[in-house]
Amino acid sequence: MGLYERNHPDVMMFKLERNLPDMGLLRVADTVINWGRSSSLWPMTFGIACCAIEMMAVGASKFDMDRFGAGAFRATPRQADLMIVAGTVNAKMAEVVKRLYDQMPEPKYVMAMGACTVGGGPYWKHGYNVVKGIDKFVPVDVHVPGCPPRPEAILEGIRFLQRKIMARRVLTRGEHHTPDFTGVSVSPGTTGIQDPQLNTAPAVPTEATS
Amino acid sequence: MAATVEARPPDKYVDVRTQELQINMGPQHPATHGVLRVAIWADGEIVTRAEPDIGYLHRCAEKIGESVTHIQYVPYTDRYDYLAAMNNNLGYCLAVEKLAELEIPERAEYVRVIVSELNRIASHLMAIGTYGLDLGAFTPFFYAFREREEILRILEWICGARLTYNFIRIGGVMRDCPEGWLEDITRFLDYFEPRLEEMNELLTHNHIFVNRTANIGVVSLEQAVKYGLTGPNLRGSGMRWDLRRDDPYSIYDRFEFDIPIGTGIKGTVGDCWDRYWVRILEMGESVRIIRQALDQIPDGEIMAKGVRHLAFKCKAGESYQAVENPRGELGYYLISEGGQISYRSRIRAPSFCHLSILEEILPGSMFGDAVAIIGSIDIVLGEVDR
Amino acid sequence: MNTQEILETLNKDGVGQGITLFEGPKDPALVIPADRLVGVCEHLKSAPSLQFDQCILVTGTHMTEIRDKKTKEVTRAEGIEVIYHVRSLRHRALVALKVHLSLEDPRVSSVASIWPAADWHERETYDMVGVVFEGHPNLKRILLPQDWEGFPLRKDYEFPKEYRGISLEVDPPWPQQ
Amino acid sequence: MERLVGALEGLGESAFALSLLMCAGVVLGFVGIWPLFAVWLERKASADFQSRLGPMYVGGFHGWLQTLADGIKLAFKEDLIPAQANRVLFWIAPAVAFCGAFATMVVIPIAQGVEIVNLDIGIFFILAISSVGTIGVVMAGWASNNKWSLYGAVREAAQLVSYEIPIALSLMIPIIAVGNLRLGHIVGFQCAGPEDAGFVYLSHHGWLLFYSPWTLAAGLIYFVASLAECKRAPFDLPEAESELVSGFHTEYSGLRFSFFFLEEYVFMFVVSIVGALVFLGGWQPLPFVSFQFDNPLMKLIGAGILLGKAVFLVWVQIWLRWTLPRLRVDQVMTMGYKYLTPLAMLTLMGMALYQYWGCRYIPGIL
Repeated sequence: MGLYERNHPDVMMFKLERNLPDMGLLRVADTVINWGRSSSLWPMTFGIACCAIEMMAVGASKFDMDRFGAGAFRATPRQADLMIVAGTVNAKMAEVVKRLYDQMPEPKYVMAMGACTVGGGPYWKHGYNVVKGIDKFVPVDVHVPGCPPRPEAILEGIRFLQRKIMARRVLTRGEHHTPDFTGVSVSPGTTGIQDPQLNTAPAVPTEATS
Repeated sequence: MAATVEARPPDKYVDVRTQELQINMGPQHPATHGVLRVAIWADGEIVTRAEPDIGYLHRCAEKIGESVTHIQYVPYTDRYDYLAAMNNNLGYCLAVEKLAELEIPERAEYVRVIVSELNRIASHLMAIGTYGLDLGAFTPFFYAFREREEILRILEWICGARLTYNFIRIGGVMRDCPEGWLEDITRFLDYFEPRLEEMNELLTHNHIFVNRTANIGVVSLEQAVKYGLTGPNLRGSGMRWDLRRDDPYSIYDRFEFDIPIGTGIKGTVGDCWDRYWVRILEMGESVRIIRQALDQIPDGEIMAKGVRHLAFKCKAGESYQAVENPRGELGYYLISEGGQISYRSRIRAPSFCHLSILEEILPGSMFGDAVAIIGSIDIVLGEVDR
Repeated sequence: MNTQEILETLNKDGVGQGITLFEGPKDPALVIPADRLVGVCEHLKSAPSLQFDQCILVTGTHMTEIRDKKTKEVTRAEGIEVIYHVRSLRHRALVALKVHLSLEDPRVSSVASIWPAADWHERETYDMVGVVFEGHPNLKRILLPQDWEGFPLRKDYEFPKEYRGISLEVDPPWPQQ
Repeated sequence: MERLVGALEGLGESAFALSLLMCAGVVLGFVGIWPLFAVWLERKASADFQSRLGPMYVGGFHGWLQTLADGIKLAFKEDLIPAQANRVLFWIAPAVAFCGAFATMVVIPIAQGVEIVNLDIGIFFILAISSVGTIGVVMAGWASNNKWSLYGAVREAAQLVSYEIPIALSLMIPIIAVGNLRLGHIVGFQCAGPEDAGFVYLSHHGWLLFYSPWTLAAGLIYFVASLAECKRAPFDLPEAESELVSGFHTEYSGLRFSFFFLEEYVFMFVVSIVGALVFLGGWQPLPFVSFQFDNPLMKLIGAGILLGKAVFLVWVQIWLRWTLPRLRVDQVMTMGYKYLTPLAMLTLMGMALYQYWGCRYIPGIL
């Protein structure tokens, strides 16, 4: 995107990451970090379609995602760890989803919730506008099928993601198969309102008063 | 207000030009109820201009409508207004049945009314719950969801799905009521009515809530009619118009119920509070309708005779059928040339029309009010974009 | 008040020239010449005996050519039909107005100034079928992105393969040979 | 701290520095541990109001380690700085905000005679330093180069400026009665008794909340204004989630965001403990009956009582947050300028006259 710098040099953490030898103490540190990450998956308040209602139901009284520490919905991508893509992503929305994904800080996880995000769902054939599966432009950690998935399925998806995080290596060297989607570009463009200021970089607030 | 001062030599004067702030609200924003995008031009906290931008959930509904058979299309209707899937099923099935000239058995009609009204309650609960959330009251949302889960349990019992039911089929309903289902609804209604009071105590008459909603986002009756508002939004502006009474479909003419309208109890007629209040009252009316339907429901078949689901064919013709969705007038305009597939299937989505009024009523309100107004017209983006 | 009576009222008021009654198997409609649409709509809205004050729906339909199977005669010419559903809340009446346009140059005057509700419906009709509404305040695509090509609800529409670098095709879940 | 310096006198010149470090360590340690509890409390309390369970699994018993997990996660999260942000301001804003909240802790007596600095301008110090946090918030909003953040920052500045007045005025009212700005003296006033008092005795004045109608009003004004000072609902406009995404910290991630998070909870604690000290009798458990808190064991118990009161007030704040809708920005201003400030002035005047016309000479009266 060019708007947001990745891996800024003063983030020493990411220099260290995955470069240290496989030592016992560091493995313990890995476990602690992974425990923290998996126990505190803050999802982003980001619903698209029908699945968003079930996502809200998971956060609500009966199912209560907060039990697993994943209930603190954050409105801004900067503070979220988990993007639950809940609903059909179409050509106009794909750009936004990709952008939101780029705005999230590492480590970030994506849950493709519902048949539409997994592979187009009911719109796979006649949906001229629907992106058939969000894994075409963002890496997906967990696919939760269903139309929409039951809340239990989402909870299972969260548990699955937690197990997946626990198996990762943070500091020590290990095998990683993270798909690289940095090359996939969704060119940002005007989708509705032809206003350059609204669609590209946010204006510098000081320019008016300087 | 973008008061531009003529350019002067910068060394002599301080440049005090002000500029409108352009804010892009959405598609990912907690208060847009989905993927609505509203471009807002604001002068400080005052909105001077707003332009809704939709289409982030466009899912080719009408193209699919003319590509798949009538029977296959019923599940798609669930997904347009996913908060009131039963009502959408009903609308589409009525439209097809009107073309196919089917006679629906009595029992099926009653089951249809019961499930649609239950779904209407669920939808209104969602509307008021998320409205509370928009205004910063978190807990009413959870209470609304708790009640809603009970309805979902009842609906799940009869059709197996929580959200997208595909229960009302062309020619009747999917299956007969399970044993104990009707009694359970009565139990739920007994449980639900006091809960409505609780909601009123917690949110409706809350002083802060009233201050945030009364006299805000006033839609005059003239504006409401001009912009094609229907449903609770039109009734909130003081028009006693309900398709269930004014253009009765199914068997709604057999029930006795009131049509609540906004009367400006807390402020002006047609403000956010009125629209909210109409929804609260409508839930009570739905409870009344369900109780009557439960009393009157006869035994009998649940599917019309002669409907061959694998090869269901419509007669040629075109028809417009509207039903009263929780959000307003949901219409299906079908053109059939005979055969299994519609030639054209057009959906009249209430939220689509409701959204267009934002451009008219948002300017002049404060930023917090803009959120309150968007919440009060209760849109579902699946239906707006189709 | 049914469609027949509305036509009679229009004739009585002297605006009924050229308007015919379409009587299909189900809902009837009034077929209005494209150039007279705005005048008729204004009358429908303002005349006290009519008062059609709410525009419910604007539909654009691509009508393909139909030939009689035996005689090979064209029974329905190819074109675009725009249907307006208008409601009178006072008289509890709903009427459908039809306008036939050519496929090559589908142009009709906008009724958004009469019924603001028609504004977005017309934009959608333009977006989906490609009907140009003359005099519309803000005629641009509403659901699809501004740079989308083609009008999806035309019967000859071909689905795009990709949009701005994102493939819109289906990946088959099975390994390809 | 003076006593600590005295105790460490053997170390010579480094005693002062060492005791400084130790005090800083105590404060920092508390500031680090308190939010762990407060956030957990908030999540569990909100879950309880909403008929949910809240965190249940992390750490076993009722998710008691939940906040620690959050902290670890935030610490090991990527630290994003938007490319067009003002890097320096963006970097120091959380620290400034955080300092404002936790520097106030130094003057707070936790038990009789146990405080880091017994400052003679105790309350003024708290009022002055706690406003520093606002600067951090405004800096954050400005530096983020995000319109939502800017909105949040401007709202925060407006709100804090307007609520500083009622909060300061409402704290002046008990001071009129006490005649001293030291927090320890204010508590001492509330448990002042006869010279020859035993372990339990009837205090002359009782809790300041019940000292006079004016102080009761002042207590309520203080509580409402302190809600606004901590950006808690119904005054949570600077970070109003449904309006401004996340307000001033929209662009903050990871550890920097957690500083704002800590600041909020520490500040909640500070206003609550100040409220408890000034209006609720500090470590005295009962309104009119006082105990001698002079030996170490009693001091420990007293500290527990004081903390209990503070936690209770924090809980009330949480309770209000999850019950009430949010005010609109102009209503917040109206509330501050049209109601709370005049009310606080009126109360101040009433208290002054009340003191002047003799009530202070009749000890033990309400």
